[in-house]
Amino acid sequence: MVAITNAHNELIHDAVLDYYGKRLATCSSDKTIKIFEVEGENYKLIDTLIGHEGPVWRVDWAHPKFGTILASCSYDGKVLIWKEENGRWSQIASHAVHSASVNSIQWAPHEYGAVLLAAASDGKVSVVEFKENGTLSPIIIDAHAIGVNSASWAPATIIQGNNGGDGKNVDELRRFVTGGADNLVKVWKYNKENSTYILDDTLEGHSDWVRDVAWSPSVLLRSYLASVSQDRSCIIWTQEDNEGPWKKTELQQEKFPDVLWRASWSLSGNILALSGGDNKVTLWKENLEGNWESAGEVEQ
Amino acid sequence: MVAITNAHNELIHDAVLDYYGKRLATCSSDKTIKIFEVEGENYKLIDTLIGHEGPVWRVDWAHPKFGTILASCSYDGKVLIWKEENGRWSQIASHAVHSASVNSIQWAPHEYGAVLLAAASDGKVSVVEFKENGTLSPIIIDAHAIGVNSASWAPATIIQGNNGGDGKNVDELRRFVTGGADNLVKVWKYNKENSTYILDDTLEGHSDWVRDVAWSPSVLLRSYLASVSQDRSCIIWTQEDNEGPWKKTELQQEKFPDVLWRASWSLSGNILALSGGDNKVTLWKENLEGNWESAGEVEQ
Amino acid sequence: HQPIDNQALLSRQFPIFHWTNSNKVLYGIPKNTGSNYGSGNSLECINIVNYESSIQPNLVLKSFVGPLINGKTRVKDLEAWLDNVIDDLSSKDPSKDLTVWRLLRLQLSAKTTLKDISSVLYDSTQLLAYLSQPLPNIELTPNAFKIDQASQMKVLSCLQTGNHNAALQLSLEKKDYAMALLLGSLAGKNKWSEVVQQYLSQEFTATAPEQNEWANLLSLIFQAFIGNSKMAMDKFYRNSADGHWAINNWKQIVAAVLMNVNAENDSTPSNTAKMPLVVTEFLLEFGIFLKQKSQDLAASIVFMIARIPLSLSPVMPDTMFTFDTIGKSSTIESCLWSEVYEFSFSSAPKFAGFPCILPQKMFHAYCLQEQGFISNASKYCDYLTNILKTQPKTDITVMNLTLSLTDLTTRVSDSNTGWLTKP
Amino acid sequence: HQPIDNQALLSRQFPIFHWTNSNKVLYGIPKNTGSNYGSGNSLECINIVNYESSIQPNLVLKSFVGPLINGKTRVKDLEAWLDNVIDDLSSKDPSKDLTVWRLLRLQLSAKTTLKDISSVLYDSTQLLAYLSQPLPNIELTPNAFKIDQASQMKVLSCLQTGNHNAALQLSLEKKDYAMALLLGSLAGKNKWSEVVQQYLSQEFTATAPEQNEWANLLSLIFQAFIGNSKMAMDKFYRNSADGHWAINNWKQIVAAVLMNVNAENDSTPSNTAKMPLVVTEFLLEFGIFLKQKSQDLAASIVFMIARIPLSLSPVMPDTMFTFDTIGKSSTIESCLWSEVYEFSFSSAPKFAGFPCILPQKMFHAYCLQEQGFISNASKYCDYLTNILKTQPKTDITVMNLTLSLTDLTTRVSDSNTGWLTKP
Repeated sequence: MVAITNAHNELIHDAVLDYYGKRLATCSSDKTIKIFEVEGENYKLIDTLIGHEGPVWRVDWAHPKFGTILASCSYDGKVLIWKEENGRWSQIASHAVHSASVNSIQWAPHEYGAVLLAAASDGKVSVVEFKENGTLSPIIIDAHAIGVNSASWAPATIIQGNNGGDGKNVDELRRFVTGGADNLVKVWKYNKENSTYILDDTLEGHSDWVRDVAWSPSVLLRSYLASVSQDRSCIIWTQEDNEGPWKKTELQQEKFPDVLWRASWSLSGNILALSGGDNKVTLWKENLEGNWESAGEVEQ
Repeated sequence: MVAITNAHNELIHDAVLDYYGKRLATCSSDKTIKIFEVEGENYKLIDTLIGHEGPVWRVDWAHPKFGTILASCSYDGKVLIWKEENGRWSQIASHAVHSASVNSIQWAPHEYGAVLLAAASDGKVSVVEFKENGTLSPIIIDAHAIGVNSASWAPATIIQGNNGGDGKNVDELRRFVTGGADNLVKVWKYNKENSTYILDDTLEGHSDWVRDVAWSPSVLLRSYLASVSQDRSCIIWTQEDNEGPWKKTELQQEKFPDVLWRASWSLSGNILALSGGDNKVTLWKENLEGNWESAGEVEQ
Repeated sequence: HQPIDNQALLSRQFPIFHWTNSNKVLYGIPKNTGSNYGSGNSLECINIVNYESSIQPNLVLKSFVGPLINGKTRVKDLEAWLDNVIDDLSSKDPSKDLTVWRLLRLQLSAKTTLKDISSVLYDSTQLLAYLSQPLPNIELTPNAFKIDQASQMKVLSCLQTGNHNAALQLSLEKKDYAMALLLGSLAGKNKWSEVVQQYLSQEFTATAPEQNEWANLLSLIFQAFIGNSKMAMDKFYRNSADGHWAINNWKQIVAAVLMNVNAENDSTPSNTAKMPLVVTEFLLEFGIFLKQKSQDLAASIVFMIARIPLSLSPVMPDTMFTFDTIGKSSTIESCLWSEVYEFSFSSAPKFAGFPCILPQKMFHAYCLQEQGFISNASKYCDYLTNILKTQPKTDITVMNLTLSLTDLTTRVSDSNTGWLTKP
Repeated sequence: HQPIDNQALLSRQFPIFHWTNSNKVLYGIPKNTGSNYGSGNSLECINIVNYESSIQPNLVLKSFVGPLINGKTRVKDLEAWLDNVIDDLSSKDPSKDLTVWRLLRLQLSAKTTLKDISSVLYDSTQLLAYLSQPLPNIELTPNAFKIDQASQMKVLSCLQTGNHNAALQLSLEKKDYAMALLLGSLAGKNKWSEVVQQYLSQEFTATAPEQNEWANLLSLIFQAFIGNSKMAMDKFYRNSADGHWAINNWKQIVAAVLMNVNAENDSTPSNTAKMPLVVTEFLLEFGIFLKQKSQDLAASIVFMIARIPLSLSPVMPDTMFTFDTIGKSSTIESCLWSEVYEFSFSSAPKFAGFPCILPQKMFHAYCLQEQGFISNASKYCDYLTNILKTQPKTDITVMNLTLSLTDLTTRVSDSNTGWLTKP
C-alpha cells in the first residue's frame, strides 16, 4: 500500500504505474508530469517533466521492451514522448499533427511496434509509429468532426487470412474504438491495401458527449467495448468473433448520479471500473444472465 | 400272374410262396401238402408230401439260409419238417409235443436260428429250435387253457441291456403274440434267466375265439398287433417303444359281416390284409388321424 | 347271430391271402355259391399276382422326388412335385384338407411371409364382403370412463414423484383404460402387459352365454403379442366351451395371430427361425393345448409353423409333449411330410437332419420295395446306408434300423436279380 | 438537468483509477466538499494498493481445486469443493439458485440416476402432501366410449385380414381410445405414436381458458416417451401462453420427464451417454426452445442433463443453436462450471476435452493472476501450455490464445520475481 499525497497542487488528470509497478507518472493542469519511484510502501519524486503548454490530460507508459518511455498529451495539441535513460528523463520526440487539444493517447499492443494512438478535439485521431530512426508519417483519420475525446486499442488478434499473394493463411486484425463529441462510438479497422484505418462500425446510443471508450483485453472470443458519457450512462457493446453487428447493453437501467468520465477494464476483462462526477469509482461485472451488476466500489 | 387251379380236391387251408417266390406249398383237409414250382406264368407240381394224419392247417417256409425247408402243422397234433434236397422232398423231423390239433406254426426271425413257434388246441404253445445235430428240447408254455389258435413272432429287436455280467450293453428282445379260444390275446417275452417265455401282457377285447394274431414287421418304433376273431371284429393293439401299456383300437366301429379268419401284415407293415367268412380279403391301413380305413379289397 | 360252431368253422373254405418277399401277393378267394358249408367246396384257384394288380399303388409315393439330399435335390423339382400333388388331390376331392401340403410348399421358399402362411390356414378374403357392409349408424352414447380433471392432476403428481403404481391404480379405479395403457407404456414392458391383461379380463369376459366367442379371439391376439400366451391358454383348459371353440376354430385363431405380425417383424423369411418370440411362444402354447386335446395333426401343423424341429425331446421344458411326426407316422403321407419338412431346414446353419425320422425313412423304403418301385427302393437303401454310417453305432435304434436295412437291401437286390436261385 | 458545460468539465477533479500489471490497483478519489467546482481542488491522495484491499476477491475462484487433470485430480477433492461451495452459497443466500452446482456435483458420480437429477430440478416431495389428500368421491358416470360388439367384430375381421389401419380407424371413430391404443401397439412403433398423438390432441386440448395448463405436462410426458418431442414443442412455439408457462415451469417439466424414465432404462449411470434416446431428444428439443426464448442458462442446464458436449457446433443438425457455455462465458462461475463439466466426462472413452472452452480457461488464468492468486495462475499457465501443445497450430483461436498465454506467463513470472527490473 502506497499513498502519494499532494502530487500536484492543481487538478490531477491522470496517474499511471509502469509495467513493473516501479514508476508512477502523474499529470496535471499545472502543465507538468511528475515521475515517482515507488518501492514497497515508499515513494520518491524522481523528476518533473516540463514541456507542455497546457493541462496535461493523460500519460501512458510504453511496453518495457522499448525502454522506459512515457507518452503524454495535452490541451496544447501536442503529444510528447519522454524517456528515462541512466536515471535521467528527457523528451525524445514530439508529435504535433493535431490542431487542438489531444484528449487521449494510448500505446498500441507491443506486437505492432512503438505505435501510439491519439485522439484530439480537432476531430481527428492519429496513429503514429516511432521507429528506431525517427518517426514514421502518421496516419491521420477524420473520426468525429466535433472532436474526439477518447480512443482505445483492441487487443492484438490473429484472424483467418485471405490466402492472398503473400501466401500466408493468417492476418493481423488491428482495430481501435473512438468516442466523440458527436455522441457516437466508432470502431476502426486497419486496411492493408490502403495503409490506413477505415470505419468498421458506428454505434449510436449516447445522448451526449462520449467521454471515454475502453476496449476489453478479454481473451474470450467476444469483443467488449465500454463507452461512458456525459449523459450519465455507460453502454457495453459486444461483438461475436470479430465480425457482425455490435450488441448494445446498457450497464444499468437508471442514469448515474453525475457524468461518467473514465472507464477501464481489468487486465482479464473481468471487471470494469468507472469513474464519474459523483466522485465514485464503481466496479462492474457481467452476471450469468448477461446483465451487469455491481462488483463493489473503491472506497477512499 | 400265375393261377394254380384245383390244387386240392378238399378244403385248402393255406398256400405259401417261399422266400424267392419259386416254390409254392399248399396244404389241405386231404391231409397232404403239395409243392409246386412256379416260374413266370407257369407252374408244375413237384411233389405231394404225405405224413399227416389229419387236415393240415398251415405251412411255413424256413429262411433259405437253412436250406429249402418247410414246416407243417395238423389236426393230428404233429408238426412235421420237410426238406427238399437234390430235387427230392423228404420229411426230416417231427415235433410231437402237443396233444391236440396244432393250429399254427411260424418260423422265428432267422437271426434266432431254425426256431419254430407252434400253437395248439391243448392250450400250449411250443418254441423249438432245430439244431444241426437234431432237435433241442422245446420250450412249452401254457398259453390259453381252452386252446391256442394262433401265434406270431415279433420282429427281432435289440434293446438296451442291463449291463449285467456279460458286459454287453445291448440285449435281444424276443417276443411273440398268441390268440386263444379264451378270447384273449397274450404277449410273451423271452426271459434269459429262466430260459423260457413269460407272459408280458394280456389283452382283453374280443368276445369270442381269437382266430389269428399277427405282429407287424413295421420298422417304426411302435409295435402293432392285429387280432381277428369269430366275434367279427379286428382289433389293432399298439405299444410305444417296446414297453408300457398296449393301446386298443377297433379296426372299425361296426362288426364284419361274418367271422374273421386270418390277418397278415404287408412286409412294410403298411397294409393289413384280413380274410373272413364273407369270402372277402379286405385291406386296411392307418390314416393320418390314427384311425383305420379301407385300402381296398382283393378282387377275385 | 347264433353262437359260433367252432368245429364247423374248420370245415369252411376261407379266403387265403399272403404277402410275399418279392412284390407279389398270393390269394385264393372261394366262390360265393350260396351255402358255404360242406366239404368238397375247395378253392378253385390260387393266384399269384403283382402287388399293383391287386392293390392300388400309391402314386404320390411313386412320384416322390426323394431321397431329398441337400445339395443334390433341386428345390424346384420338389416344389413342382408338391404343386402336382396339391393339384391332383384337390381336383379329386375339393374338400380335402391340404393344409400340410400347402404349408410345406410355402416353407421351401425363402420369400414366404407369415401372412402367406396365415392365408393358407384361413382365407380371410371371405371376410371382405362382411367388412364392406356398413355398420348400423349407432349413436355414440358414453359407456366408458375417462378420469376427471382432479384425478388427472393427481396422476400427474404421481408421475412427478415417480410413483407409477399409484398413477396406474388411480386410472384403473376410475376405469380410464386409455390413460392406464399410456401409463403402463411409460412404466415398461411388464407393467404394460399387466395393464393389458387387466383391461382384457375386465372388458372381455364372456359373461352372457350369448356373448360372442369371437371376442375371445380379439383378446387372444392382444395377449399373444404381450407375451401372455400361456395365461391366455388357461381359459381354454379350464372352460370346456371355450376349449371346444378353440379346437374347432384353431385355424382362424392361428391365422389371426400370424396376420398381425407387423411389418417391422415380418421382414425375415418365415422358413428361418426369426419369428418374433411372442409368436413362437403362442404357437408352442397353442400347439401343446391342441396336443392335450388329442388334436395331434393340428398341433403338428402349429409346430411346423413355429419351425420346431422334429425330435423326441419335449417341445418345451415343462411339458411332456413331443413333436416327432406330422400325422400318424405309419402313413405314407406322414413319411413324405417328415422328409420334406426336414429338407426345408437345409439352409439352416450346421443343420444335421432330424435323427428321429430315420425309422420313417426306413418304413418309406420298405413301402417302395413292397409296391414294386424297386429303383427308388434301391436309392433309399443307399441313402439310408449313408445316413446310418453317420449315426452313433451304439444307438439302439440305429442298430435295429441297420438290421432292417440289411434285410431290405437283400430283398431289393433279390428283386433285381429276378429268378436266380441262391445256392 | 441543465445542459452540460463541456468546458467546465475540464476544470473538475474526477476520480482516477487504473489497473496495473502486477495485481495492484491505483486510485485517487477526490473529497466530497460540497461544491466540486473551482480550481485548487486537487486530488489529495493517490493510492496504490493490492487488488484484494480494494476489491473483494472471489473466494470460490481462490479455493477451486483446478486445473482439473484426468488422472491427477482426485474426484473426491472436487466433490468436497463443490459441497463446500454449495453450503457456502446456500447459507449466505438461501434463495439462490444452485441448480448448476448441484447438477455438476451429481454428474461426477457414476451412481447418479435420472431421478436424482429430477429431484435437483424440482423437489417433488412437496407434492406428497397433496397426494395424500383423498380425492372427493365422485361417482363414476360414463363420459367416454367403448366400441359396441358389432364394431368389435368388425375390428376383429380387420385384424384377420391384416388391415390394421381400418381396425384403428374404426376404433378412433368410435372414440374407444383403449382399443385404439392396443391396436396401435400391435401395429408397431410408428402407428402407436400416431394413436397416442391423436388421443392426446383430442382429449388434452386446452379448450377453456381456465383449463389447467398442467394438463399440458401430462400430455408432454407421454409425447416425450413416444419420441414426439419435436411435435410437442410446437404448442409452445405457436401459443404464447403455453410458451410462457413452459418457460416459467421448465424445471418441473424436465423433472417430470426424467422422473418417468423407468427402471429398465435407468440402470445406467446418468453421467454416461446411455440415456434413453427419447429422453435425449426431449431435452434437446426443449433446450432449443428455451434458447429460442433467450433462456440461455436454463437451456444450458437442460443440455447438461442431456450430456451434450460443450462445442461450437449446433446441438442438432437443423438448428443454429450451440451449447458452448453454461451461463455467460465472461463470468467466473461459468468458467468453473465449464471445467467441472468437462471433467465429468473424463471417464468417457477417448475423451479429449472440449476445445471450445480453452478461451474460458485462459480467462480463468487471467483472473487468477489479476486477483493475486499467483501460484494457481502459474499452475494454469503450465496447464494451458500443455493443452495448447496438443492443439492444431494452424487454428486461429489457438494462435491467439498462445499469444495471450505468453503475455500472462510473463506477467506471472514477473509477479513471482517481485521487484527485479528487467534490463
